[in-house]
Amino acid sequence: MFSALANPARFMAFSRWAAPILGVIAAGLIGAGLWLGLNAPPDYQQGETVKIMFIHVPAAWVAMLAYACLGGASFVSLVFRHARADAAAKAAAPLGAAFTGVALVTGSLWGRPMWGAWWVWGDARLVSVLVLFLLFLGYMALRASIDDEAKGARAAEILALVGLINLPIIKYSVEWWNTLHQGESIMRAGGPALDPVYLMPLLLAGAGYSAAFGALWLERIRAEVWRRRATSLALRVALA
Amino acid sequence: MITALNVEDLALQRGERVLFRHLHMRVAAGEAVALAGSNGAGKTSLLRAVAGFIRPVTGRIAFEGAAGALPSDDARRAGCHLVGHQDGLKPERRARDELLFQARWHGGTASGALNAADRLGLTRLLGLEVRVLSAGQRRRLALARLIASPRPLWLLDEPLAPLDADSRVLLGVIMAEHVATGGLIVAAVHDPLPIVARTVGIAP
Amino acid sequence: MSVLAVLARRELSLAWARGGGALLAVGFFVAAAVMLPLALGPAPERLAAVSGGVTWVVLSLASLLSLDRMFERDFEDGALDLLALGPLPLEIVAAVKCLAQWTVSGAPLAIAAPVVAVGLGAPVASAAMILAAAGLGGLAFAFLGGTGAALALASRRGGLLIAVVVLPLLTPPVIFGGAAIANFTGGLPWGAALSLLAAYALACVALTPFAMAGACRNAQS
Amino acid sequence: MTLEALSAGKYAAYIWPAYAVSLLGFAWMIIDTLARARRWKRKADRLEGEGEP
Repeated sequence: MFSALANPARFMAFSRWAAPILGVIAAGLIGAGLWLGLNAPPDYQQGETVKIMFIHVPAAWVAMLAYACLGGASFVSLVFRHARADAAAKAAAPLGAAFTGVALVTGSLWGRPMWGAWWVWGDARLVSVLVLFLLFLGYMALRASIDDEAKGARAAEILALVGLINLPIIKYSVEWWNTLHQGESIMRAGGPALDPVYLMPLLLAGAGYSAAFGALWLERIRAEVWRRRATSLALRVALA
Repeated sequence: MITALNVEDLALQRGERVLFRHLHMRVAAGEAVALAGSNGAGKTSLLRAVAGFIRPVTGRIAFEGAAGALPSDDARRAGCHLVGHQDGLKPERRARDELLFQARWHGGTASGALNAADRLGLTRLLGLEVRVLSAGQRRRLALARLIASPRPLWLLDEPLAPLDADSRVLLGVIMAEHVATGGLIVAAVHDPLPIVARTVGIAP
Repeated sequence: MSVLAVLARRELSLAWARGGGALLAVGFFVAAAVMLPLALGPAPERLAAVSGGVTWVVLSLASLLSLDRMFERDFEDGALDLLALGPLPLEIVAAVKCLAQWTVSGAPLAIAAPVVAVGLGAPVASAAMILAAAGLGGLAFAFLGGTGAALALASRRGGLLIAVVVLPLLTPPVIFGGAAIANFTGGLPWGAALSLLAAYALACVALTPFAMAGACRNAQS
Repeated sequence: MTLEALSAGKYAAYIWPAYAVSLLGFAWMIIDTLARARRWKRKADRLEGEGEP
């Protein structure tokens, strides 16, 4: 699988079909998940707002997944100096930022009726997602501010690895901080005790969001491959 | 101790542009090589590649010692001087502090550094801050570490540019001595070097 | 004199000269802390409640602001090439730079921190705790900040970029240090928080030099 | 059944904006990604055609 993706022609041939197929799968899974979710009975505690969970929690999951992909691709690029791994890292960042953004806004809309505030620092997971959002922004800012593409890529990769090592510690420290100040966690969703009537649609939507990320990621890598081809061709024409 | 530098089938790239391909060059102990080429041909890049800063696209750069091949990293850390356009001198520090640091960092001693300063006519200037020195005086201060901390391979990028006629002659004498004692010199130049040197052309 | 001592002497002297040394960092720290009562009003109980946390946040900003030229000057004037061709690996050079930065600006900030916190209304008994947390935290700030400074080398904009890149990474030390101070003041167990802060700072000292050296090599290439 | 599912009760003011934001997020990602891919593929194809007339 990996060696197949490493070959440029094979990658383009593979992703040409894989991206739209994943997209269709994503649409099906998200549709099924949301259909089940919207038809689920109101939660005895949260009432109808439980419906926000099916779009908020998967977005937060995929945001973490996107950073893991960003870090993994950066590692491959740094160690094996592989051009497509760098394209993959670059392509994952804006998607991750978009998913974190969606998770933040939906989380805020979920929290307002529950806790009476648009933003509750007591929700450790939401705070982690906020820090994750800042990590994505930092990555994109660093990459965008370096003119030399190769140097920008390398610097961004190093940053992504530092962030990848830090991310579990950040998550742990935020949760630790939360228990310290809160006494008990007010986070109730996504835990193992969730009623199957909510768990099923949540998992379906989560799988669908992941597939959607996969499809968009592949397509963005394709765009990046074409962009690089176009820039190097343009340079060759200009120098010829 | 480096006794030879081998550049085999080297290609270098800056950004998207390939500077040159298939460069072969061997520099043995006691040899001086002048790199010739137009602006932007890649003379500075070649020197920086030999110093280990730029990774070759293809080909390799290898160092030999008396006992055979040397690990590149060790050879560069212990056996190589690079004097370029940027001299690494801090304007607000005194010339003496900068000279002593550069000399000791490359393995020289304080007395060696002061002797080198004497040889290059810098002794009177050592108490001054680097920012008040002229371009030629700064270049001489940077060149002083060549004598102060003996290393076999000298990579010189336009070493003559800011120097006056007398200093050029002096640098020629110093380079000749270095070559005579088994040193290696690779210099990027526009003017001819003041010593006997083989010319290697750099072109795409 | 060993090469390590030669390098340390140079770095200390440069760190001291860079931006007026300790004076500027401490000046910023105190000036920013003075803004707080002006914004919040002089009510002592309100100020005392936030004194520890505010001291901690302003401290992290002050440590970040003073290090944006840490690698940049050596990069611009070619000294970084010189350092790379010396006997010690760039990883060590980077670590020495950060330690020098900490000695020159982190340690004075740590000494100023209890003064500022007590001035804002923190109990005098917490001074030793704040000193310890600020010293350890400063180490983490210096090494993470140095990583940001090295990464920003190849870029067009320095200071602000470093802050955007580094601040999210500072989450753990800010949490651990803030908790140590808050728990101590509140009479709660503070050992765990301080140990976590120390562990994080040591991990930064051990690991970030590799990132800094990689970033420097990248900028030089 | 469907109508009942879509009646979000008194929390509708929070639920539908949340869905709208998610939809907007996905729409932006899809449009931006496809537009990028199209633009660069066209450009690469055009330059390739110029390169070998």
